[in-house]
Amino acid sequence: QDKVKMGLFIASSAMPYFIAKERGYFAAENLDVEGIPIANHPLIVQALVKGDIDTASNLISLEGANINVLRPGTANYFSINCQNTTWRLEAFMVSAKNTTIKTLKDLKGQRIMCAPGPGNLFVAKGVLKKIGLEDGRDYTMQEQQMSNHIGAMQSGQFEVAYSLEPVVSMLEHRGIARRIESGVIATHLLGRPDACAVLAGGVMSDRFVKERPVVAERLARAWAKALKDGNEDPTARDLLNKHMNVAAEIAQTVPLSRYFMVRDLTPQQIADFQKLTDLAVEGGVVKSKIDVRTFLKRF
Amino acid sequence: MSRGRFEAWTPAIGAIAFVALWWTVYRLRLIDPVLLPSPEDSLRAIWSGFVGGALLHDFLVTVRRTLLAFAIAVAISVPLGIVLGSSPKLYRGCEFVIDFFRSTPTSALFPLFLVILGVGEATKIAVAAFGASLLILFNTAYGVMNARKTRQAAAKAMGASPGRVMVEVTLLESLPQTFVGMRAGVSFALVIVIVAEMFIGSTDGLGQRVINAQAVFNMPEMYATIFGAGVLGYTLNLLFIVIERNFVHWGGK
Amino acid sequence: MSRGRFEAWTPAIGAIAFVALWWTVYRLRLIDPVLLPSPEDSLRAIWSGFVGGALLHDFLVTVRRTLLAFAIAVAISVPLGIVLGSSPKLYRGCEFVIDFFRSTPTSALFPLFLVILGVGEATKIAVAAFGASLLILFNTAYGVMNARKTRQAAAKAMGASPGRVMVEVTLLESLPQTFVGMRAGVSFALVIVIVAEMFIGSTDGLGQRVINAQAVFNMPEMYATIFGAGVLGYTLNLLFIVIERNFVHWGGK
Amino acid sequence: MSVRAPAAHPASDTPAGADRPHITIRGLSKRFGEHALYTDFDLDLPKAQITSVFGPNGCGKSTMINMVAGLVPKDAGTVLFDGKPIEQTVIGYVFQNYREALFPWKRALDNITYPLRLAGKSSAQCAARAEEVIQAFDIKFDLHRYPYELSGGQQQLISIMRALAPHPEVLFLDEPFSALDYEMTLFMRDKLQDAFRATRTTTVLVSHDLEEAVYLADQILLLTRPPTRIAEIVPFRAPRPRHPETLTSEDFVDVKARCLDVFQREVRKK
Amino acid sequence: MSVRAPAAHPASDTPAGADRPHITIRGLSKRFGEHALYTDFDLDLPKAQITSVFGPNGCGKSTMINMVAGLVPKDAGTVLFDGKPIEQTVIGYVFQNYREALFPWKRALDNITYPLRLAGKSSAQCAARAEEVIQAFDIKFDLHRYPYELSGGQQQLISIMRALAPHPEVLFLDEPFSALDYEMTLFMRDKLQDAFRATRTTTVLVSHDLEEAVYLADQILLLTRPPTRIAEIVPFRAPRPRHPETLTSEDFVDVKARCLDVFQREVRKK
Ligand SMILES: Nc1ncnc2c1ncn2[C@@H]1O[C@H](COP(=O)(O)OP(=O)(O)OP(=O)(O)O)[C@@H](O)[C@H]1O
Ligand SMILES: Nc1ncnc2c1ncn2[C@@H]1O[C@H](COP(=O)(O)OP(=O)(O)OP(=O)(O)O)[C@@H](O)[C@H]1O
Ligand SMILES: [Mg+2]
Ligand SMILES: [Mg+2]
Repeated sequence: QDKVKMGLFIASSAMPYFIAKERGYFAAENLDVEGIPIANHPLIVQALVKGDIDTASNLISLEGANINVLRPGTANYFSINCQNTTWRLEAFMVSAKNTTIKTLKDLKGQRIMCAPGPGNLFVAKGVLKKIGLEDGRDYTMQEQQMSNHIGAMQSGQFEVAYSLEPVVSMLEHRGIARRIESGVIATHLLGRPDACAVLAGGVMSDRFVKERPVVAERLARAWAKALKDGNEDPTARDLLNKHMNVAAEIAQTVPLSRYFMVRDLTPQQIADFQKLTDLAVEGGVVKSKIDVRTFLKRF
Repeated sequence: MSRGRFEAWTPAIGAIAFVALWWTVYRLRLIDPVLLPSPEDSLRAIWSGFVGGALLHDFLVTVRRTLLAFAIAVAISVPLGIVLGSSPKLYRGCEFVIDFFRSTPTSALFPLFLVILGVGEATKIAVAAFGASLLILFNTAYGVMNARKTRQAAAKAMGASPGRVMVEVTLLESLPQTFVGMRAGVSFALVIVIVAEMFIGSTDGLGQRVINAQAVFNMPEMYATIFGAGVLGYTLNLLFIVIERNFVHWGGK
Repeated sequence: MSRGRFEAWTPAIGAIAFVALWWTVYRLRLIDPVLLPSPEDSLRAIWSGFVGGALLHDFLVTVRRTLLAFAIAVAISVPLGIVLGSSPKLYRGCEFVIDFFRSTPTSALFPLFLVILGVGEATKIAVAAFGASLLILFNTAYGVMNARKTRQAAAKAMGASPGRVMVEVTLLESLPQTFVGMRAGVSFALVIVIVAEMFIGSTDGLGQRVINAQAVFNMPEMYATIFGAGVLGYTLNLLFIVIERNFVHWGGK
Repeated sequence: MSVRAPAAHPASDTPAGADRPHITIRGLSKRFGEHALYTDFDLDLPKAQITSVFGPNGCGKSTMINMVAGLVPKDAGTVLFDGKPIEQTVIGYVFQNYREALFPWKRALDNITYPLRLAGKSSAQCAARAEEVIQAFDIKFDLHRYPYELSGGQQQLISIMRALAPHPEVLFLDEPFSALDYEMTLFMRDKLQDAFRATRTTTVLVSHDLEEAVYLADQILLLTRPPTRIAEIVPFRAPRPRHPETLTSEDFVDVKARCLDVFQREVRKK
Repeated sequence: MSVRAPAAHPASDTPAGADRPHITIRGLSKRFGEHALYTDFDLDLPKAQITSVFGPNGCGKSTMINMVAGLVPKDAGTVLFDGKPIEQTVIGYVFQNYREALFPWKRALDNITYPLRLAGKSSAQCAARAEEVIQAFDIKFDLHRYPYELSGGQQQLISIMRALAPHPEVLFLDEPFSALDYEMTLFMRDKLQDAFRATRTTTVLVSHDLEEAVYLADQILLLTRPPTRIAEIVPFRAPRPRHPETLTSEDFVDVKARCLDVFQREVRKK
């Protein structure tokens, strides 16, 4: 068996790893894949650069783009998680007690809590800007760790949030908040409700691909099987609560992103990815312009 | 109840008062019960966690890491602290580095440690050992610097070599302060191990448990785990209190 | 160079050695330069940050929070430490709570603080004050417990009220240790403020800067900010060293 | 200038209120571990007199005056000063370990005035009284130094001056001259006597110098080895002021011989 | 049993190698702040003799022997022991503040044997030597207590025993009897003399008791007030062993009077 080290960011987007592991897809390819949980994306990038891991199951695309600008070839995406209004991974939420806010336009004058990190802030602000609301003038926004979203909403410290799954589902499920609009990146930033907003994907380091091309290929094959299950087999959801910190109460209903192997992406989807990356460059969260195709790897 | 018995119980008073306060806050609904569960629920979560074995396992993993990190820290920084403390000039030279790292959040240094040590088990232990070292070093060195010099002079007069003076006099002279440092150090090692388990990523340990419980908004479980960490910290400290009370009998005399 | 001048420079030696080590590691490419930038790049980032004003602003915000938190911590915990230290029995009673919270990662307590104090500025300061308090309290109480009792007896014999004995003798007697506690405390307050800025929603401060720099993988900026935090911590400590050297002249005599 | 109190009893050279007890000790008990030091110990210390305490090392002299002054907890027993508890009494105390009893954070001068400040005196009053004491003791070294910058004898002097500064009602002196030089010891004895004549402060003096103990005392309290009891109380009624010549007086020689006798009998007892 | 060294010089009652210097002090200087304590101070301390140092409080006795023993840094000057530096010399030292010089973490007995352990003696040897010293000093109190559980005098005794235990080549005693009781002081003087007769250890004794200083000394070093110089070195050649009768011998009275004279002249100088 060939040993492969895979960095995991423990969230529902790491699902393919657990599917492949539990269902023996790795073993079938004679791979011994060790999943190493790493608690934040910059550390995953670091581990890739240093070679502590060969691959990662779900690296945020923003981080990927950034490191590829700095050091081309560090993070090659071989699978992509798409989200949009169907595959709804993010949403603007409003406290259940509030009855006046119905659409994004009603957010004028609100204090908004936002998922943490410059990427999320940039997206949330960008969406509201498209609606015609200006940060500082029409609303204020503050980032909060995801783990605080439920508490802050429940205790009334914030009425409005730009939040991510599975917190969004949890807020709804517990009746703490309701959705104003989801899939806002696709709708407002990319311009189409069915656009592919790439937030994360599976990556391999250049070194891994170059030094062990066959292993990489076998990994991709196992991965493709896992993606298929993730997309089509509802029983895969059983793994969510078991491994990925998704509360049991919502594990069966929480929306998941749609997984694509890079080879299956349509030109439109690649263009969507490019557009989002370009916007991020404009927004200052990706250092400089980069062609996403330079770090997309087909198997 | 005899007086001796009563004294043995004083340490428990704090714990009881603490749980009582928690319970009162809960009862009076001062904080939304969804956010702060009742002590009963948390204790029940502890109980079932220990019986089920999952919490027990995480607990033991964290204990192991903490003790390892602490042992490394003591082995390095007590001798170093004594040497540095014996020469205030030398200490002033190193002070920048010590204070610098004491004042930088360990979580901000995780990237650096990961770069040096990789993502394995070693990093968590090393980073905790590093943090604890600084505290112990700092306290030991100060203990030595503030210790009265007469006894060191006495040993020197009796012909003790500098090494023996350090071990047999300076060390003991500074021991009350060194104990303060070690207690601060063991708590800090525990804190960093947990933080590392939370922020570096881990498959086990109390820190990972806290963050998982938090992610699924299982508040009883989260507080149960935090409570477990706190009790563990207190127990480790208790060990030192007992050692200190039996060993440093001359403090304040 | 005169000897006096040389002595004034010793503290800088540590800093210089530290930067030299960094530079060497960088030069020898022991660590991928993408992960560990050169000191020059980081210092340039500091410089441009200060000149551009953004870093300066964040720096000042963090300083303000730290000092506020520290002031609150000292005001609460020095008197309390003296009172508790004067009565070891009382201290044993509270020890559980002190050691408990000292051993729980502050970041794990953020949710609790957020629930109680909300997401505003107050939380960051309160949580840092809380953490620093425990350290100062612990050190002060130990300083009092380990202080020789003759001087307190002397003051008592002269008819000093218990209050005056505490303020005019016990406090001073335990001052060397209290200073150790305050120095540990100010560093810790800084650490927690930064961590809070990292993890509790914040729009400014060094912590937020670190995490943002990290998120966009801007390593020079990140290390520049961490370096800024470390230097800030050292400077705060330096203040205490100077005060201590001028004030606690009797330490070790 | 003398160490005379501004508002003291009229000086008189016969003991005023002689033998009227000032300090009454009843049923005092103290043990350390299994060793009983004092068991049910009774003692009266007369007002306006100097009582010298003389006894072998480790017999419990320091412990006794520490307990009387309320500095060491008693296992049992009561101590009253003119019927009042210690808290209501102004005392002066010179510790046997004078080094550890001075405040190293205060200059020598401020150490001396500390009890005056405690009594609420103004800076001017403190300075005046300090000047008085300094003059009385003819101090020549720099009082603006810190205690740890002084020699052993100098520290002991400061300690004595601090005890005398606030015009105490009762004065406890635990081997107060042990570190003083030859000349200074003689000088201090006389100064102490002067101060006593002026103020008639009830004084308890622990001394290992029998000559000194007798020379200064109105009565000498002789203690046994532990378990400690009173071996004898020997009065010495020579008129004050006493002079070096007193040392050769018949009375003095007698009393001293008597004390030595009792002491040696007690010390050599099995 | 005596405090005799197993392998010492043959006991003799005339100073062996008299006046041959053992300790040579040259050009010693020490200042504290602006105060110069010693400037270019020279002194020879003869081998196998007891030198008593006598001088007013604060004249620098403790500082001098501290510097000689290498415990306090000299500003300038050299001190040699038979031509060797201090590091190669076994010394015994009794500190003026004996309380702070004992190790509170060791029991009294272990304090006494500590220098023996330093010299690499076995437990049995330590125990034997300790027993010897205990017998010699006729100690009756419990040596298994910690120093802080002992009275002042008891602590001082331990301190003296510790200094004598390793058969030092040079013995420094800084007011070693200041806390001892009457009987014990007399007893210890004689014990010290016995030990000296047996081993001829070069001894430097600081004492404020002139009688004691002369009684024990082969020569008395009289110091002036600071800036400190040698006022005079007075020899006292009475044969050893000296007895209480020595105190009344003509020679003794003369020497004592001479010392007192010089001392008082120096002390009273401006
Ligand atoms: N650390 C110091 N700083 C300043 N002055 C000092 C210091 N130590 C000692 N002195 C001064 O030096 C002088 C000599 O002190 P030393 O202790 O040697 O005197 P001594 O002869 O032993 O007196 P005593 O008989 O009282 O013990 C004193 O006047 C003292 O004030
Ligand atoms: N903390 C303690 N623990 C145990 N024993 C003690 C303690 N303090 C004092 N003792 C014992 O009590 C006895 C009396 O001590 P104390 O100091 O009162 O004697 P003293 O009469 O003042 O002697 P000295 O003349 O030597 O100063 C001594 O035998 C001593 O060993
Ligand atoms: Mg005593
Ligand atoms: Mg001296």
